Amino acid sequence: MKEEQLQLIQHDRILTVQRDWCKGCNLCVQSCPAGILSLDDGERVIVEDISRCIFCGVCAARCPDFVFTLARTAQPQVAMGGPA
Amino acid sequence: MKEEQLQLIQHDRILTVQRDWCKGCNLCVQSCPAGILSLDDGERVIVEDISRCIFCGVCAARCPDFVFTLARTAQPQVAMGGPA
Amino acid sequence: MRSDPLRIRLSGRGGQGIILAGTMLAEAAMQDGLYVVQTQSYGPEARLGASKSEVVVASKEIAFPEVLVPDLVLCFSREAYLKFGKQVSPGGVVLLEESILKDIPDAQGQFLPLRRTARELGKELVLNVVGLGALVAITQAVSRESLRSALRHRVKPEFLDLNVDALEAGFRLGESVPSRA
Amino acid sequence: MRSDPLRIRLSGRGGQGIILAGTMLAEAAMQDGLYVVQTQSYGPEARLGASKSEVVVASKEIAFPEVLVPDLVLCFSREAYLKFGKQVSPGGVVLLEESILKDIPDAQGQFLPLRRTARELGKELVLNVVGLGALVAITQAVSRESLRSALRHRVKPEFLDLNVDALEAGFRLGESVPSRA
Amino acid sequence: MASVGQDLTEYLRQEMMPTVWCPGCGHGIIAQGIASALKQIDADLDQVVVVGGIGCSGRTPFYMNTGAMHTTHGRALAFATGLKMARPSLTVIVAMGDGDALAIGGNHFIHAARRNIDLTVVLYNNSIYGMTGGQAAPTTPPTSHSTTTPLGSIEPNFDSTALAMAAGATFVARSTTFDFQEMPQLIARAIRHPGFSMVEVLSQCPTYYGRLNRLGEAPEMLLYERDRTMPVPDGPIPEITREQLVGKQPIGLFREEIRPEYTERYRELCQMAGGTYGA
Amino acid sequence: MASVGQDLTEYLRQEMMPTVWCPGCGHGIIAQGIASALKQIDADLDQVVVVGGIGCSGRTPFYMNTGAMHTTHGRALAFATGLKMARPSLTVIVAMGDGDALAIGGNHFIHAARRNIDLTVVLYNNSIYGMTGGQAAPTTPPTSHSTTTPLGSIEPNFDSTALAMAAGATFVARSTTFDFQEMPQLIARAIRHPGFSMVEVLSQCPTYYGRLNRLGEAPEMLLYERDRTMPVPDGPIPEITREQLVGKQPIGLFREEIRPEYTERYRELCQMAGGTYGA
Amino acid sequence: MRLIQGNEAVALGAIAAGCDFYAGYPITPATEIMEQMARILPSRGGVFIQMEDELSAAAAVIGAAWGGARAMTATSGPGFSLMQEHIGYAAMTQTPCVIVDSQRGGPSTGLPTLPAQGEVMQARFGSHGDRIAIVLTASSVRSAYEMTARAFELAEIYRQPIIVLLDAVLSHMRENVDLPEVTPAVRPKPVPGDAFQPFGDNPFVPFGEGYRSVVTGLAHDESGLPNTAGGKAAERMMRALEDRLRRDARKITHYTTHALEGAKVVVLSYGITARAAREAVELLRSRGVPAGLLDLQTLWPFPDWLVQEIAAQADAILVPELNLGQLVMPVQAAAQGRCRIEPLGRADGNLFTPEEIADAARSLLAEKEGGVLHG
Amino acid sequence: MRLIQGNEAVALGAIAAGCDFYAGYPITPATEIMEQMARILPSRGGVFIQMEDELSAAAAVIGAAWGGARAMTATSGPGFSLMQEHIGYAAMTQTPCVIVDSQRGGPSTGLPTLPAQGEVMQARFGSHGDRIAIVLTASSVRSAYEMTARAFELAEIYRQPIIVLLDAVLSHMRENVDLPEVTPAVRPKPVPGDAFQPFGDNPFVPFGEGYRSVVTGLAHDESGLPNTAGGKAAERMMRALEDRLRRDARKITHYTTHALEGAKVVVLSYGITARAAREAVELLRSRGVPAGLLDLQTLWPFPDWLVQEIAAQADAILVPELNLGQLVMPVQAAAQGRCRIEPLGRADGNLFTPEEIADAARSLLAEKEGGVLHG
Ligand SMILES: Cc1ncc(C[n+]2csc(CCOP(=O)(O)OP(=O)(O)O)c2C)c(N)n1
Ligand SMILES: Cc1ncc(C[n+]2csc(CCOP(=O)(O)OP(=O)(O)O)c2C)c(N)n1
Ligand code: SF4
Ligand code: SF4
Ligand code: SF4
Ligand code: SF4
Ligand code: SF4
Ligand code: SF4
Ligand SMILES: [Mg+2]
Ligand SMILES: [Mg+2]
Repeated sequence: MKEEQLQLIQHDRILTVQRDWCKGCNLCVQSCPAGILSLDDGERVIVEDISRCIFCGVCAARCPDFVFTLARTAQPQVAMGGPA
Repeated sequence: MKEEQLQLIQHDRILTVQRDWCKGCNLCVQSCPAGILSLDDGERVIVEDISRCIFCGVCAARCPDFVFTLARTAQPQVAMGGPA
Repeated sequence: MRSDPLRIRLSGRGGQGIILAGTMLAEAAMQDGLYVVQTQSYGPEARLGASKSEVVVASKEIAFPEVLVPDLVLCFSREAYLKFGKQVSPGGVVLLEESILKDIPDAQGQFLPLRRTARELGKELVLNVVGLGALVAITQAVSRESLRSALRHRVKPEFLDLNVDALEAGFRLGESVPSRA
Repeated sequence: MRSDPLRIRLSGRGGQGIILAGTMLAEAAMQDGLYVVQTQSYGPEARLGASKSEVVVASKEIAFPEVLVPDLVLCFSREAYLKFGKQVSPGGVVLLEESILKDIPDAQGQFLPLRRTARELGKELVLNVVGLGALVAITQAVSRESLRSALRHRVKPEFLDLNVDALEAGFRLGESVPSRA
Repeated sequence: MASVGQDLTEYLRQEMMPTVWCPGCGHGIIAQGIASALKQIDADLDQVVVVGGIGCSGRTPFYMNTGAMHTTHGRALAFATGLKMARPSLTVIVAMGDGDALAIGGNHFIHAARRNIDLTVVLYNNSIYGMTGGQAAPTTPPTSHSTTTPLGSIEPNFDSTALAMAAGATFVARSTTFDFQEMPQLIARAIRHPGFSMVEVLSQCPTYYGRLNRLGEAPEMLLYERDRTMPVPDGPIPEITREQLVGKQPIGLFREEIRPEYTERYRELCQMAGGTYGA
Repeated sequence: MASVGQDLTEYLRQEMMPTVWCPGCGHGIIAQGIASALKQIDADLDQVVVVGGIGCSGRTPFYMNTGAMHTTHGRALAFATGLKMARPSLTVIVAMGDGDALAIGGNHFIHAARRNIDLTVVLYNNSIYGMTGGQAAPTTPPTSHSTTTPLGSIEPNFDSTALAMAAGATFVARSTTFDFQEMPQLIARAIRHPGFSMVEVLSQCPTYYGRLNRLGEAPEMLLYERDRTMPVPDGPIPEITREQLVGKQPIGLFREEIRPEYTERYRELCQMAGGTYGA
Repeated sequence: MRLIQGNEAVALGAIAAGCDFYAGYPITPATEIMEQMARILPSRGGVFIQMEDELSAAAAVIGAAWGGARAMTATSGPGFSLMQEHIGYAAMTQTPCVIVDSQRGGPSTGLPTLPAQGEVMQARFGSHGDRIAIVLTASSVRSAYEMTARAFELAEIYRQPIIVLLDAVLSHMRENVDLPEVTPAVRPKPVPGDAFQPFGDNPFVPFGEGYRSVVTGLAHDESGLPNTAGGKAAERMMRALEDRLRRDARKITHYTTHALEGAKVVVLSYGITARAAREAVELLRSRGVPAGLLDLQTLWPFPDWLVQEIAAQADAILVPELNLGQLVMPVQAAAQGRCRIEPLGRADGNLFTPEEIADAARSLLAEKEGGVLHG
Repeated sequence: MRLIQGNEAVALGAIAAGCDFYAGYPITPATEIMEQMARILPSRGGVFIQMEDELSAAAAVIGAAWGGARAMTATSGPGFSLMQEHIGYAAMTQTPCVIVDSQRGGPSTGLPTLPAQGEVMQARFGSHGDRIAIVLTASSVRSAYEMTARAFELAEIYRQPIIVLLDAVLSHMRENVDLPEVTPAVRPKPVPGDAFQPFGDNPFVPFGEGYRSVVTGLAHDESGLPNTAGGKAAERMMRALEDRLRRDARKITHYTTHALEGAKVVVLSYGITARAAREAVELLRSRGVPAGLLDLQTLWPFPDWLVQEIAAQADAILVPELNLGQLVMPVQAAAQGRCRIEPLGRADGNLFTPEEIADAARSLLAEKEGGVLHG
């Protein structure tokens, strides 16, 4: 998952990751409660295992570079009971 | 008593009045507890009756123009029991 | 007008209303249909010591605005006389408040009891208007009617009566002077 | 020296120690008895994007201080290559950190595993010193002894050993390059 | 959590990204806080102007998808005062650095506070001059290192909230970049507040303050922020609480008072004079 | 009475008399207060410099028989800071107007206070700009008239003592020209105080503030001063006392604290660095 | 016909030209402009605000302009020095606004109540970096009114801060004048589309009118955004303005002449000094000396072309100024040796008298005739 | 031989010249001067203080000078604008001190990290009123050291604020240099008697040394006291200084020349631009073009006499500057049409390359030869 911008969708949530704005500061990495973020060789964030994402938005709130956007889809997907 | 600078001596006190610095603001006139100060025709302070002066120094303290100086003489005159 | 341009200098202590007097004189000249420029000394001296206000009146546009040698001088105070009252154009008029004579016995000019007159009217503050009236009566620098109207224009309503009285008293004072120019 | 004056450009991202590398190179040149001028790009770009440090070395006084067309270029990052790595004088040398090739497959120059070498030494921070060593080994821009002494002069004592190792590693890396100029 | 579902895309000027800020700089978190606050109050972005001073913090306006004014060092509040007076319907937010607001700009700071004009200052306090490379600021704590205090600072530092209150500010709060939920909320409340409002946000400058004072990288600095602050209940801090702080900086809302706002007073003045203001 | 026997002749620069001040201006009373304070502390006049800003108050240095520095509008404290740092053995007194110190000079005021540098500010507060002819100052109370607030001021005014304390001043007092005994004593204590000290003196400007606000001539204005103030005991003003003030301004000594003084700290810094300062 | 003071004329000229915002800080001899504005503006719903200093006054004016106001401030020497940073900012951000400087004796606090012309070069070069300056002056109460109004018009046309220089005498002088009607410049209200560029040769759109401009003192291009090419773009825009001003030279150069025809010695003067100069020229002509007057109301951009025309005709140009010699430098540069240029400076707080100027002018011709012309 | 940066050289030059007081406020590209001073001064018992802004930095420097210090500050464009009021104050109060301005792209925030020469005229005319300015500049690290030291010396000799202009490239550039020895100027310690006059052509006596001076920015006479004749006295003292500087012109005008002999086109340059100019001249000479270089280190008082000497010999003078054309004006004024003067300006943050200057110079000669010389 090393595209410049990627979108991770689950339930009614979309996590957009604008990777090319990432500066590799590690703030999200150290804050993600699911521990699924890390930096790649080029010091840019990668989401290691989206299935473990709890869509808590901490990464977005902690990132100084607007890399993450957590939004709801207009049309929620079938409820999957993921953690809110 | 209309000289430019005059000196009034009593006991060990000297009251010097630098009349040409006076601007006629009336502050001393209205503050003198003995009521012996007033302004002349040219709006400058005059001491009407030095014998009634109690050498309290209020005129000096109130005058914004350094007109009055109250000092002790080096050699006090014979004690006359004037008010201190 | 005595000369064209006519150069007038009013002088006195700060607080004696010199600038207002100059302004009224200028306004009167304007109402007489003349060109006029009024200037003034300004600053700390305007409070203390001698200050002045100058008016140049002319029938054509006035270039240089200040008065180098005045045709008419009015002095309200000793300091003003010493600083400004000693220079006048040939045939010019110097008008002095009489008390200056007490301080400077050899002062040269026409002496008038301006302050006394003002006091008699109840407020020494109108000294400037008394002086203006006298000046105009003696020199016909501007018309009396214009000066009256300038006074109405520049003076606060509550003080108008007092000032009109002062002006007329000034006129009378000026008329009483024999050597009327 | 390969040419006189010799114009060298070091470039990379902010934080990659470009300016310090330029300074050490300049100091080494000075110890070699040459005239030297070092300049740098500065400012927000120095933090982000590509920044550069330039060194001109000559046997006589140097007038114009900047490098218009370099004889030697060293690039540590992709952006640096794109901005600064594409221009070199005829016969000039372009030295590139190998990872640039991954991003820009058609990049032109000598590729060296500078970062990998630095990492293997334990701290990627010494990338600049590794690069400097390689550059000097390949181009003989300055003498190795002078460079060693410049390093001792500019590096904090606690990091000296690490940096000396990095420099020697850089020398070796440069030596390993066949097309040694 | 507050942030969930927050899409700030339209609040950010996409074409200016990435920012010039260093990796891990707290300023981006504050800028995000402002964007988030604008969203919380559902601002009409055409009627918002973000005014910045000069400094890393001063770059904020470039990243906001609002009107943007990047002014001169220290004077942002004076520009903002003119702007607000000329068009009182605008929402004006002023992003200033600690040096910007409290060193060169200290006078405009206290005067804007005194007037109680409806501006919102977000004070990016990273205890240092970032933009110029790590010199001491009036917020640099005693003994701290900077490039101009190589042996440690010998100057006491300002408490901007105390200063703002003494000068007359009617909304005064402090938060940190660690407190990512409270901080945007405080900014939103500050914007809504009719009068001069200030939210000081303690921010990390890993590049200079962090490095020169060996506080680690951004993640460690966030924890440092957490540990050197203590939330206090809304309102003036009672003496007892103050004692309990034991050297920690209080965070929270220290004052929220309604007093006549300046453009409102000016409107009344015009009315008195027969004019119509701000129509 | 304190004034008896006070011959201030040698403290005054005779050749500059009479002053430029208007009849009845309170500034002369304050200047006399400074002279009297210098006498009280038996100052070596060769080692005293009185620094003034621009304004009627700023003329004070001309009348003091000490070193005299008449600087620029608002910046007197910055000049004084340089002077004191360069020669810490000097006693430096800074005479500033309310506009001077708190409008254009507000920043230097709070920064000098923050540093706690051993300067003594005597703040001549006549609630107006005297020198330029009666414009509003940051001390002009709301609804007061001035030539720039012809319908009455709509701005809140500063409390300079609150500002000084928030900024870090260690000696803060207020007096009036009515209080001719306390005022010089406070100034003397302020000069003796090792650190930044400020004595605000409420002063009358009969020419502008008095006239525009129909407060009468100088003698009436002195009584007005008496009536709008209330002495309070030394130290911080307790909340209860504050309530008893009912709109009156407290006068007295509000803070007197010993904290490390700036030139002293600088001396220590030099020592640390191996240098000898202020020898 | 009204008797009004120079400073009052400035206020009235501004109001007539649509000024609805004044921010200032008092200073002699400009204060009355501010006091007038404090009286006038609230009654018209305009803004009057007294700021904490001149730095903030200039800043507030620029802020207000971006809030849509026609904004001005007025000051004098010390305050003018303090405004320089922001005058540069206004230039860089293409902000229309007007700054009046009533000159008093300097340097420093100097002679606060006396006239001078010491800011002629500062008005052009006083801010750091380089900018294009438009600077007007006036020698009468009427022209103080007109030039202030004109400054507002030029501010709109060129989107620049326009400076009006007065002096202590003119500021406080009263003359009887008929004030001409002035129509405020119409500001176009474009509806900015996506391709709209807020800077360069484009109309000015304040905040709150539908376009979210980015305003910065950093070098930027027409979009307003600073970028690495900002330097080139900024220079390009400045040069474009310079060109435009050069093309408009005859429209923006305000001046009056007197007796220029056949004049062998020309007094080039401006501001209050031009009044003495005019009397001097009349004096000289009345004595048969072929003297003429050029009274400049536009000082910058400096009208080289006018000087060149005169230098081609006259033997000498005398430049009397209430300073140590300032405008004489561009005059010399423009004349390029084609005629003798003589400075005449004074900086003691007094005006030149007509005689002094006449004497200096006559002696220039006398030297020429006596063959002692030092090129 | 040491490798040092321009800003470091300034600091070292100042220290060598006896500087024991620095007050400043950080700003790119001057900051390192301050940082150096923060490191050096405490260890020598000198004072380093970071002030709240540039206004106060300049004020503190002046205050310190009156406390007996050899004081300096350094800044860049925006800060230099803010210091103007106090530079005027220092001039009026005859306060010896040194102000360094490292020029970056302007106007306004401009191009904070790129070089410019936009303050050449501001250094002369930037403060209100009129003053006499002494302004030095440098084109190498060594001369940055020397000119800073020289500035301290001139400050003592003339009791004036001395300005040193650098630029962003020179400030940050490193060169290997041998720093010459400098002996701090000796300050006479007069024992002021009753008749002592603290101003005018008299020695400087700081506070605390037995004389209670009155220092004021108001116009004053030699006694320091402001009075009604202050205007005349102030002008008299300024003119006396002007005369003294004119007499000392050859002592205070620092410059270097290159290949001037027989040069038909002369590049008149200064600061960082002079380095490209030198290379350009070498290039031209190597191609047989008779070009020469005048590299000025003293910009003000402007050395008219030098320009006149060159104008008498050359066909054309080219004035390349990193601004829109500033120093070219005094050059034109001095040359008085005796040879062609051509400005060459740029304000985009880049240096001129040697080729650009060479091309411009050559084309001047070419035009001349082609007979298209426009006087
Ligand atoms: C008048 C002026 N002086 C100095 C500067 C240089 N300068 C730019 S930003 C800055 C300080 C930045 O510190 P701060 O305000 O704390 O913002 P930060 O960068 O830390 O966010 C300084 C001194 C300037 N641009 N203008
Ligand atoms: C930079 C600058 N701005 C404005 C002025 C004009 N000015 C002189 S004194 C003064 C205010 C005086 O008021 P204050 O400080 O209260 O002193 P006061 O005269 O009332 O004692 C002003 C605005 C100036 N000299 N310099
Ligand atoms: S939303 Fe929460 S769990 Fe998902 S990546 Fe971000 S921080 Fe980790
Ligand atoms: S917090 Fe943002 S910038 Fe930092 S590593 Fe994560 S994504 Fe990258
Ligand atoms: S000393 Fe006292 S009694 Fe005597 S004149 Fe003065 S005030 Fe009056
Ligand atoms: S108080 Fe002083 S100035 Fe006022 S009337 Fe008395 S003597 Fe005169
Ligand atoms: S220097 Fe500090 S404040 Fe500036 S962007 Fe970098 S981390 Fe942030
Ligand atoms: S104007 Fe006011 S403050 Fe100034 S001298 Fe007169 S009374 Fe005093
Ligand atoms: Mg900061
Ligand atoms: Mg006051």
